[in-house]
Amino acid sequence: MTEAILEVEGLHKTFKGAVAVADVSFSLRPGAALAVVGESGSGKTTVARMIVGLERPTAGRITACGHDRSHPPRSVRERRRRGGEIQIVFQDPYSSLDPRQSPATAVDEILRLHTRLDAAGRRRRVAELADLVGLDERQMNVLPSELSGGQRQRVAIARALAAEPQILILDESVAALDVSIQAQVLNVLAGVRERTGVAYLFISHDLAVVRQVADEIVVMRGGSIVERGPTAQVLDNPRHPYTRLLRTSVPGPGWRPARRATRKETQ
Amino acid sequence: MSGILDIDHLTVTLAGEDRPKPVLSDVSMSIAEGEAVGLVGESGSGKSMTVRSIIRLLPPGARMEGNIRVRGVDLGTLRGAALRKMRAEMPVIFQDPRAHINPVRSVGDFLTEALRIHRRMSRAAAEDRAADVLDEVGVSEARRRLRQYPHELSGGLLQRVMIASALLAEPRLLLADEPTTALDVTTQAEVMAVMDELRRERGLAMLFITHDLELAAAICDRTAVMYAGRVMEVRASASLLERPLHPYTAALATARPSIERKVDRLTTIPGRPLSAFEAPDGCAFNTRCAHVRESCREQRPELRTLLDGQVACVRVEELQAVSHD
Amino acid sequence: MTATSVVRARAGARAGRGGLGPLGVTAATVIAVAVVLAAIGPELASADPNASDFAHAYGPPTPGHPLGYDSQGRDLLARLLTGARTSLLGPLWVVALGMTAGTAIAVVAAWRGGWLDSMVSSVLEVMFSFPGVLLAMLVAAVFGPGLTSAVFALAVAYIPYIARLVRSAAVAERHKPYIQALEVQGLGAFTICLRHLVPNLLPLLAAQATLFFGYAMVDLAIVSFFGLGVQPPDADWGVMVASGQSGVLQGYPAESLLAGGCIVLLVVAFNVLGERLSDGRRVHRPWRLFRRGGTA
Amino acid sequence: MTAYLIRRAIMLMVTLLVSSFVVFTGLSIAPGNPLATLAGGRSLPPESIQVLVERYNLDEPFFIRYAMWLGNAVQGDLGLSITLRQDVSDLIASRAGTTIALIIYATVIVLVVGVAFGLLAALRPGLVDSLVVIATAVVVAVPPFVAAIALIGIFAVGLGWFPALGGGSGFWDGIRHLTLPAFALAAAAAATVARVTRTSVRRQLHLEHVQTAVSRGIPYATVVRRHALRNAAIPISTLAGMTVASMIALSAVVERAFGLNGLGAYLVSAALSKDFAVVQGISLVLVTAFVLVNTLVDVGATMLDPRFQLGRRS
Repeated sequence: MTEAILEVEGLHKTFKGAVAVADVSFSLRPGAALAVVGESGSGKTTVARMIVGLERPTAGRITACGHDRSHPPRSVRERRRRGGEIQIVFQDPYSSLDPRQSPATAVDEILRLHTRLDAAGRRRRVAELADLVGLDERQMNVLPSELSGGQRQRVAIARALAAEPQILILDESVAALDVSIQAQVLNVLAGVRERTGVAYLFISHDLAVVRQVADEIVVMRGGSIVERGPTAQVLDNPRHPYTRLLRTSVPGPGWRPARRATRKETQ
Repeated sequence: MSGILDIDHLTVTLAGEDRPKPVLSDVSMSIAEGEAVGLVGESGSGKSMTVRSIIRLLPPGARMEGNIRVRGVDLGTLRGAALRKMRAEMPVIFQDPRAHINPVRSVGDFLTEALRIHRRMSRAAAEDRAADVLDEVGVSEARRRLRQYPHELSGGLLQRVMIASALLAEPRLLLADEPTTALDVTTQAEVMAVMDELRRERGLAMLFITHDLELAAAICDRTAVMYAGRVMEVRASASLLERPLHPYTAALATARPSIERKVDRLTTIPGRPLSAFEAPDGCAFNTRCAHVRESCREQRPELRTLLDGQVACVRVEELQAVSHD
Repeated sequence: MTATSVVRARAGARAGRGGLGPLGVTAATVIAVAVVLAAIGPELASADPNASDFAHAYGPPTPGHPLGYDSQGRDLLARLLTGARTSLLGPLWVVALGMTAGTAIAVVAAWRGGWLDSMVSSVLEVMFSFPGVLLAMLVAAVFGPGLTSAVFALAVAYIPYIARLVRSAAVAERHKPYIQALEVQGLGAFTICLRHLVPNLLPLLAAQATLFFGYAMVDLAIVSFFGLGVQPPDADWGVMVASGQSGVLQGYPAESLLAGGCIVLLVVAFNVLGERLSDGRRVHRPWRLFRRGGTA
Repeated sequence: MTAYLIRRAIMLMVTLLVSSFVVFTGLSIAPGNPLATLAGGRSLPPESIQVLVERYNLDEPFFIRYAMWLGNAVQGDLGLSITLRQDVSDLIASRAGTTIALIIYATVIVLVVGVAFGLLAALRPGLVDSLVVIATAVVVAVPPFVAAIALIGIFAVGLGWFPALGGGSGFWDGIRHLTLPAFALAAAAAATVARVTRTSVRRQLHLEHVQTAVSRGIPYATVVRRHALRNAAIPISTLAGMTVASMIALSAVVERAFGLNGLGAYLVSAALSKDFAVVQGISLVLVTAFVLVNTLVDVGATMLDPRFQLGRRS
């Protein structure tokens, strides 16, 4: 078994006394795809934000590519190095891009930061990345307002990959897309992983999408992990009652919504 | 044939920036008493506009052609009090209850307003009714809820309040516009269960709008698929999912990943969903269809009766023959 | 490359279209004309704005003096044109100082958040307790009347208003994914603010600056009307309204009316333009669909 | 709710304390020694100097002086006017009535006229709306002193309906004398309130919850009254309150233009004649009034909104 590329141990986060994440631990191997599954309030997004450094853990340790990142970076160099290790793609394609910047310029800006390529080299790399996520030259050179949600999300993926990260966090990255667009982006993600060997940490509430993307799953509820294991095993034979509930709540052929008389929702 | 709701050749055009913008193009469908019909489509397909046309809640400057009849009454002829009465009998359950319920009035006020105005019920009597229905939709401590304000309730609870307010109107037809899209999947299952159960108990007809083909198929008798402001296919739900006839329906069904198994690559539809105003000549789907022929670009296919429903595709028979070989 | 620039140009044209509208363009034209007149006007006027000739007191228009004379027999046109310069330069300084300081404070507070943000908010809250005109009077009392003290006083008094507006926009922008993506990439805070955050606030800043220019014009004119701002005999529209008041009572309203009319016209123009600019900021988005679930 | 009120009360006290400090410090940072500043550059006889030194504790350190000044101010002793040799408090008391009457009169105009025209424009799209929008766009830009001059020119000099200057005597005569000043003061503020009323009501009418009510078959008039107006009342009252508060400082403008014997006019002449004790005293009174009105309005608007437990709206 290879060494983990991302290691999360005993992660805690409280917001003004309210526990958002409690004792979360997991690890991600190079090139693997791990899904963090949960509903709103499960703490899955907070975990992602702590890993990329947008939120400070109350307690616990995060190690990525052999470097600790539980604390804010101490230098400009360290901050940039972290950028080269983990990148993130967010949910909302409409606010994920600077509205004043064309995709090509946005990717170019990242290349300037992380590589020593000259102008011609950067142009080549921008074209490569565009090809990787399936965008043409015209689309790379218009303003984001001219692009559809799916196209913007591809730009966000290309921009994240420009730093050549080892880990890509996808925080509900396909949740806001139409079904036909979602399928395109999921295929792009599959292709990217095959061609670059980047590892995915896939944050999602959608079990069907998770089945398509991830090798392994951790299921979160109320800030803690309730079940973990290989995707097929967890989805086909869920052990925890909550995972079973999630599984049976998904509409499908022969699905009949059932009223659970035992649990009336209370505020 | 006259059902509880009949939509005939409905075309809706909004006032655009430089020119009028069609959003619905020749939509026809009908719902029988007690029947649930799903309306499925991606963004811009016109499914919400269909609901808005039914309750005549279109943006200013919108033009409507064709007609909509509710139990035989042409809605276009209704004005003033008669229109209000008809609206009161066709409540809409909207997607985002937090935006659709007045934040500065109490839940009780929201629930009893229509009763007090339309039925001239006293506040106390209306509150009794409201509390009963809240209890029915599975909201605990109904009396206390009536005194609370929308911001004090979770999204799932608030959507139940919305459903309760719809049921209080004692309608024959429910209009539901993506009622569970903003909810968590487990909450969705519960809210759907409540809606489904109460609808069947009371024998209500329902027009159910969603982007989720499987959800629609699971709870509706028939399902209609819309694309670019047109109806592409209307079929009995089970057979629509099992054997979609229209290439768009088929593509939509396979584009969605399955919870049962992983595939190497999903079958995708190239391009993005088009809105009615961007639709090409001929079949609206012809720019994305894998089976497109010259004839698809020339003439718009009519909705034809076939098997257990209707389809708008000229190549259905050929394609079915191929897939069965 | 050419293909790219063509596409860019088209994108730019689209962004520009539907921007100001005929009213906005009219307002912008009025302002442009006023600016040009303020710049070259005093040279255009044939008469000396401060030369008085009591023989012409309240005199009607004569050839070469198309607007007539004031109570001291000074040429009204010359005084209006000279007054345009102080009346426009004063607000310009107020807006420049107030916007710069207010924006800087707001962006820093929004970016850092936490205790710094709450402290800045509290300080701004206290600063709200001084109406601009009152502060200007206080400053004039202490440092003596004059345009400079009035400009500084008003700039300071506007800071809380500007900073509060900009702060809420900056906070919203700061939490948008594109800014956070840049943070994750490892870009420095200063670079992100300078290259991304502030440029994206520019439409809002431009609209606010335009609106505040109008307010500053009125407030400075008030201070001058009190005799605490621009000092006579220097021409200024506020001063002219005040000095014309006795004329109004005697049935010679020309001076007050003309100066007041200039103020109103320009303030209307600045208000209209400012409103048009902030309307254009509303980004029209195709409807967004958020699936169930969402973020934790 | 109690916690909120306590927080607002503390905030109010802090704000008043800081503003009093600013008002007091203004005097001390003035060039030259405090005595010269107080004297406003006049040469005073030794006995007057002695009075000033005692009255203002000029031989004490700065903070002690501030504390004593504030202590006296709280007890109603605001010092001595150099020019009139009278207690500032007495001077203020004798002039406050005019200013208060003027502001109340103007407030009534702002609320009645502003809200009425705003509602009219919001509920009658088309010609009526356009007329109100154009008229308010112009009136909003009319500074109170220009409005004052215009009103004097038309209604006093031209038509002779109202007196141009002075305060009048007796209640009805006083009202007559205050009418033009009140309208001059209220004009721009009323236009502002009308515009805000219009946009707030319009915005509410386009909101989803209003559409729900319409889709439920509620009569339009009821929808407007129970939903649009009720919800718009929150932003309207906040802004109307702020506008009324801003008239406190602007009252000086119309008082001066109409030769009214009020606080503001006196503040201006005191500032011009460097009568510092008066400037300090009136500034303190006006700032306190401004802060109080703003706080009351803010608290009131918050109470109107049942969501206020969620914290301050931005």
